[in-house]
Amino acid sequence: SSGTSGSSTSASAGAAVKAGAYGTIALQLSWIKNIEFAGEYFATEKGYYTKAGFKGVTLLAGGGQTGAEEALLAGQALVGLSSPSITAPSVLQGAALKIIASTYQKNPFCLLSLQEKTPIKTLADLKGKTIGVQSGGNETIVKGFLAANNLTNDVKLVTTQYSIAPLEAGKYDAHMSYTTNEPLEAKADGFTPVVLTLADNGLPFVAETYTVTQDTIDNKRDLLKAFLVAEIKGWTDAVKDPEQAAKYAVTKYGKDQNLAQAEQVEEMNAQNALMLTDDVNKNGLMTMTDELIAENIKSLGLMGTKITADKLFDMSLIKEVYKENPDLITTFTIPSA
Amino acid sequence: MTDLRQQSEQASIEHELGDSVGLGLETGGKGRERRTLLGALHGMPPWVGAIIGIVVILVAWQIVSVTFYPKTQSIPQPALVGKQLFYDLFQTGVYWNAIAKTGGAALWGYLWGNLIALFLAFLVLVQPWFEGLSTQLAVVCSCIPLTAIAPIVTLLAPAGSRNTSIFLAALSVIFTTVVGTILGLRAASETQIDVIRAYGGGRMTQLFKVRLIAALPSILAALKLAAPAAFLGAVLGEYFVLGVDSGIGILLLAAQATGASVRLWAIALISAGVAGAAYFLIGRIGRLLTPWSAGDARAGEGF
Amino acid sequence: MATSTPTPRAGLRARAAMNASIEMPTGAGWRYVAGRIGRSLFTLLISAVVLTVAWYVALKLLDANAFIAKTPLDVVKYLFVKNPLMTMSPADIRHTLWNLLLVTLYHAGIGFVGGVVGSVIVSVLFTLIRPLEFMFMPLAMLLRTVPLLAMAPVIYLVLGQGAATAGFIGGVVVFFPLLVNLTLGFRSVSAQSVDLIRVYGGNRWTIMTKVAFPNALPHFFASMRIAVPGALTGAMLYEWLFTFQGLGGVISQAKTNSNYGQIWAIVVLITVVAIVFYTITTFIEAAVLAKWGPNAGKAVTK
Amino acid sequence: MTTSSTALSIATSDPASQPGLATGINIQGLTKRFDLGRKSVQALSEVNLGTKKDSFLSLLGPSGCGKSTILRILAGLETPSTGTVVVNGKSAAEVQKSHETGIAFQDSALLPWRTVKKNIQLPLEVSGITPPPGLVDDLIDLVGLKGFENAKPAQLSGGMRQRVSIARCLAVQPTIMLLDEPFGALDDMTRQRMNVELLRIWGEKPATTLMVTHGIAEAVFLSDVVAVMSARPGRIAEVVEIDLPRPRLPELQRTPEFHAYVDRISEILFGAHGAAAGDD
Amino acid sequence: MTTSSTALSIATSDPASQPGLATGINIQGLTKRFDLGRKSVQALSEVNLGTKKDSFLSLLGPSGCGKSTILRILAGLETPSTGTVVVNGKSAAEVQKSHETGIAFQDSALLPWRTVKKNIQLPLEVSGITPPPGLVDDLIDLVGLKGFENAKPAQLSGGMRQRVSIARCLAVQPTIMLLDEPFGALDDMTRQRMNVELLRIWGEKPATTLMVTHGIAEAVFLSDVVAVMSARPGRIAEVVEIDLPRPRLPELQRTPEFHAYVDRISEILFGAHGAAAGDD
Ligand SMILES: Nc1ncnc2c1ncn2[C@@H]1O[C@H](COP(=O)(O)OP(=O)(O)OP(=O)(O)O)[C@@H](O)[C@H]1O
Ligand SMILES: Nc1ncnc2c1ncn2[C@@H]1O[C@H](COP(=O)(O)OP(=O)(O)OP(=O)(O)O)[C@@H](O)[C@H]1O
Ligand SMILES: Cc1ncc(C[n+]2csc(CCO)c2C)c(N)n1
Ligand SMILES: [Mg+2]
Ligand SMILES: [Mg+2]
Repeated sequence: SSGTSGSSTSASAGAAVKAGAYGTIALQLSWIKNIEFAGEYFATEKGYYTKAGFKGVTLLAGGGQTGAEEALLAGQALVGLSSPSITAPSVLQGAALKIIASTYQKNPFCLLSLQEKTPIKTLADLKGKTIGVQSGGNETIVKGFLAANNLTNDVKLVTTQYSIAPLEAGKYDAHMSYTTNEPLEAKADGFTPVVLTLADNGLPFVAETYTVTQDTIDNKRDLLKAFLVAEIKGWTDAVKDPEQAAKYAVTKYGKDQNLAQAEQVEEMNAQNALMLTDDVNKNGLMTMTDELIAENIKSLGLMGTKITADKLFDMSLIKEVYKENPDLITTFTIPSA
Repeated sequence: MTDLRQQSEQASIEHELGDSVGLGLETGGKGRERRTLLGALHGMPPWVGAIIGIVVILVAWQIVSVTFYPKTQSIPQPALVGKQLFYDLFQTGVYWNAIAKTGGAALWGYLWGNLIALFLAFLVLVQPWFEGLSTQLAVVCSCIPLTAIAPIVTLLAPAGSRNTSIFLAALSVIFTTVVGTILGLRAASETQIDVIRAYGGGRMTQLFKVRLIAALPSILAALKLAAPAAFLGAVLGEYFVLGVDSGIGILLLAAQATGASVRLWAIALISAGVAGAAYFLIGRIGRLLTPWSAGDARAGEGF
Repeated sequence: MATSTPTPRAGLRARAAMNASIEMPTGAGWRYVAGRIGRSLFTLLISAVVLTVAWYVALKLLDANAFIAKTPLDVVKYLFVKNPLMTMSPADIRHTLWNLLLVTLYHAGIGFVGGVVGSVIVSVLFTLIRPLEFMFMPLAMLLRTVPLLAMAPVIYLVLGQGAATAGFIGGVVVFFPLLVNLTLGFRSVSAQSVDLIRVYGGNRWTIMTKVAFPNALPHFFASMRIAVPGALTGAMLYEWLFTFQGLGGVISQAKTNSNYGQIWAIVVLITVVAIVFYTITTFIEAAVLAKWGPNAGKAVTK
Repeated sequence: MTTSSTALSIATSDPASQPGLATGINIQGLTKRFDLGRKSVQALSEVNLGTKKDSFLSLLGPSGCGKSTILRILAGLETPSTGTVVVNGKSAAEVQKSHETGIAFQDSALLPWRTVKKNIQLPLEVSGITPPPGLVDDLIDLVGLKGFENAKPAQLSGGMRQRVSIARCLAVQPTIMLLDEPFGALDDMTRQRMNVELLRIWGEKPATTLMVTHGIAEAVFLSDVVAVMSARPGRIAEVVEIDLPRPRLPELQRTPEFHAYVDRISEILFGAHGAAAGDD
Repeated sequence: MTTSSTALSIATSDPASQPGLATGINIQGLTKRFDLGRKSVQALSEVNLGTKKDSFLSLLGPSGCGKSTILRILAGLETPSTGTVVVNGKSAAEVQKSHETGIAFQDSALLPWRTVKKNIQLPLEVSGITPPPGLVDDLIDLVGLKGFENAKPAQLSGGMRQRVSIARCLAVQPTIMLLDEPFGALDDMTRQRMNVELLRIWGEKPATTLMVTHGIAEAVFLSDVVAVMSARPGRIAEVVEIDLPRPRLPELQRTPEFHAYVDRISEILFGAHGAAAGDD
């Protein structure tokens, strides 16, 4: 029995908290406000944050170039949405950060190619090809992917931006993409997108992870748990109602970007495919199984980040949340890819 | 005694010669007829040239668009972009809001940057020894890697503030204005300064009565250059800020990420339009303020 | 009347006096140049101290997070002291940075040449054929006013990723300020000089070469001052947007790796290099203007 | 139309009806109005003047009467508001193209970055003329600037700069010379010497010459014709032919004929029976 | 030391030993060398000159002999290489500060962005002096530029610009006047009128004056003392006191005494029995 209405179950962790006791905290998003943060919009709109004891949760739009880790360390946000591929190197450099939950069970990365040009359906097709990769984080990821598949010396990487125009113009054969995103664009442009996901081809790792500082875990554990409760409720609503999710994004939170409703719905559906797995249905949204964590550590190793699970992940909070609020576990219909 | 001189004494200018706007318009043989093609070109009014230029650009754009990218709209046809531009501007309020927000940050950056720059330049004037220091500080401002420094500014500012945009806008203008101002403050001729010195005018009097005024054309040219730079700086800043939802940079980011190429071009043009408008506005103001140029009535008019 | 005319006789005005010429070298030439260089080095030193102190104080005052914001001392340590968190030795780090710098300088060189040559040609054309300016100034403006960030994919489509793009990006950064400054310089010729050339049958090109070029020299050098750091900025931008190479490319990499030590080291490196090149430009400027500028020959009064 | 009382044989104040007397300078119905935004200044009102080819004309008149303006129009630097201007049978534009004009402005208009020598060479470079060897050095010598060949204008006194500009005027060995108060900044001695030298050069290779001056004696000493202008808006008050023998030597200036001319012109310029009055 | 043959009563060429005759201008052992990077020019070699306070001194001499240099040093615009300069008991720096100097340069040095009126007001603004009402208009009237109050320098003829600069010089009602060929670009008539006016103003409110000129008659007509300089490197060849009664009217110029002075100075300047020879 999930809180579709969000009103019934009193789900706060353990003892009841006074309204607004946790004050206002800031959540650093990983991107500007679009459908990607539908759960947060629901949590705000339906009052899940307030019910959990917050005066409010400020959603800080992220951008292209400044990371959530930095915002956490600089004290601008208490929780940040990021990815292990970025958090792990920070931890290795001495930042005391931990991942406490993960929205996406699979990373959204894929290599997009075009049926009309040079379709890349299998790993074997990649040999001798050129991939356009955005500089920075994605470069590390692709290199990890190539390493995972022993393709490091068989593929050429060139720098590109998010735009798939160079791909469509045949400047390179494959474009580093989000499954939620660029393939839809290619289709809109009249091409037949061919997708090779990284998660299913040797580089599984999670994304849209909740990152916090060790200090917060140590000193504000209850707050974090209350926060996770609200997030879970929000995302549960969002997953079930892509139309409403998109409406929030288009008309309210992302209204300054002139988003398109249909496009956002489509993205929400694609996003659902990344969030919902059998494990999630069993353990709850945002959880990570030990196997998944191990896979992540292995993938990170391939990306050149040698780190151990206990240094990066701390799933104890979300586990406690579900233990204390078993009714938060919802069984979703898993979309077929 | 009715000699010839006498009349010269009485004669005054027809239509009464007062403050003169637009000096030397009729001088320098500009009106000379030339029957060459170039002569014809020179004869035409500026706005005809501007229109020809715009038409040439639009035609070239259209040709490139339809011959090379007919399908993908990577370089969308001008008409489509125009339509989008019109729609975005007049059917939604989003873009005006974005222009206002980014423009506001740009304006603050422009003000701060130029204040700092003018301060640095005037230090040189007060104490020539400062020139090395001032210009080197300005060089640092111009070449410090933005991708490295901008996130730091973001993190030092309160979340959700536009300080990074303001900062980058300021950084983008400091150097040009410092160089332009220092160049300008040297524009006064020695004899002009001599007049002030001879009457006991100190550095400050020289500055305000001569140097500053003689420097105006150069300073204004720098301020003109700085205007689009500030706007672009503010747009770039929006790629680094946290907790900011609106702005031209945010729109660009969104359009890029969603592959909305027509819209991307429309926003780019809006951005160019705003920056260009700032450029021309400052340029106009400059022309009004300095109808003369570096000490010569006809200078600045070219040849 | 003043014009009453006494007969010229050999008088005070001995021809010898008129033949007296400017006295020649006092042998201070080299000392003068050395003095100038010495003074520049001194200001460089002062600037370095001021900047370092300002950097340090700013970080302390703003209470910046030590993980992200590195102090001058951190940078020195990064470059010279072995860090257990880093796999590379300080010597390797320095070597890597040096090689990256060379790449960036190469890209900056391309952009510099592209921008300077382009703007000189265009400003000359604009000055000689005024209507061209009205026609194409908007286009030139557009280059400067469209966010390069937005147009990067298009630039990639049209120019690819090689030297052409490096030249273009660097060029765009450098081009516009140069264009405006040079055009201003060409325009601010004195009317009398223009008249003079006209009377002798000179055309616009003659005016350009005989008057406008020398007259624009100060503006040209002011533009150079802008172009030199501008080319570096352009190169960094190019590397960031179009390649994984050079200091600009490695910054994104360093950011994903949270390698803030490297980022700050690059900031320092680029800054130092820019100031050095800038200073060299001012030397050349001083030397050329002393010989050719409109103030050429002005007395050095002490 | 103002005419002098004596018949004119090498100049005319009515070139339209006496084209034979306007083979050198030929100014017909010339007016000039300067537009200054909304306002305007009438600098010249109906100037008519002709001289024979290769004659030496001086223009005298009160400050601001438009002397420099006429000279600039002849040089093609200013366009007439109405009227036509022809010199040696050529329009101002043709004159410019033929590289035959020498000009000296009221201010020296030297290029500050060029040395004395290079400044004098400028017209040669512009016209693409290769000067006879030694010409430039001779000119430097002539104006008494030997030793200053490589000095820059900023290193010269006012008079020295003016002398450079005179040398520059002579460098192209012009057939048309336009001189705007060329000797204004010179001391009497130098001025006298320059006058004599100018006459010598002009005698060797005559040129249709217009000189603006405010020295009456100088005008009489040098000229074939002196045109006296009335105050702004300028017009020709009277044209006086100077019928004194050539070559003229300094001694000439002490003859009664010379003085008669000086007195007559002074009278036109300053006298009570304003010739200008008859013009309205 | 060069001395004139007649005894001097208001001027001296040896101010060091005759300080009483140097209460106005007092120039002792003045030399000036211009350094130009590696080269140098000796412009003045040992100038000694003194005049009494409120006397009118004219400086005559060949072009380039250093007249303007002396004037600029007196105005504090150039520093002496050696020697000292005192005017009215004050050093050049003090003179500048006391806002009592009027100066007119060889070129008019107007600020192109200021109107005629504003240019004339400039020294007043600089000195912070509030002029008596009507003063500036009177000055404009004086130099014959009524109607041009609001014209910019570029709209004026050469002579008109020079007249503006003279009006500007008089605006502060100076006690020290430094005039560098102020009437060089003027026609004779205007020049004559300006001379008379200058004398009138100077008579009403005397000022220690140094005028550089190349008009001998002008110098004699205006001055108490005429100092003649020899060619570069400049020094004072002779000091001549002009003992003619004041107020001086134009008629004076037709008296034999006047002509005698003109002749005498001409002789010093151009004559064979070079006084300069005795100087070396
Ligand atoms: N460029 C200009 N713009 C406006 N008015 C001008 C311009 N040039 C000259 N004038 C006006 O035209 C008139 C004649 O000027 P011009 O220079 O020809 O006089 P001039 O006879 O040479 O005088 P001077 O002997 O003082 O040099 C003057 O009243 C002047 O104000
Ligand atoms: N700024 C300067 N730099 C170098 N040399 C200079 C400078 N000013 C003047 N001189 C030199 O000093 C000498 C005297 O110059 P000054 O201007 O005093 O002459 P002047 O007597 O006023 O001549 P004129 O009557 O021609 O104006 C000249 O030989 C000149 O070359
Ligand atoms: C390969 C790749 N594509 C796009 C983005 C940028 N991005 C981040 S979130 C988002 C919108 C998806 O809802 C986009 C486009 C990226 N970082 N990597
Ligand atoms: Mg004139
Ligand atoms: Mg002088």
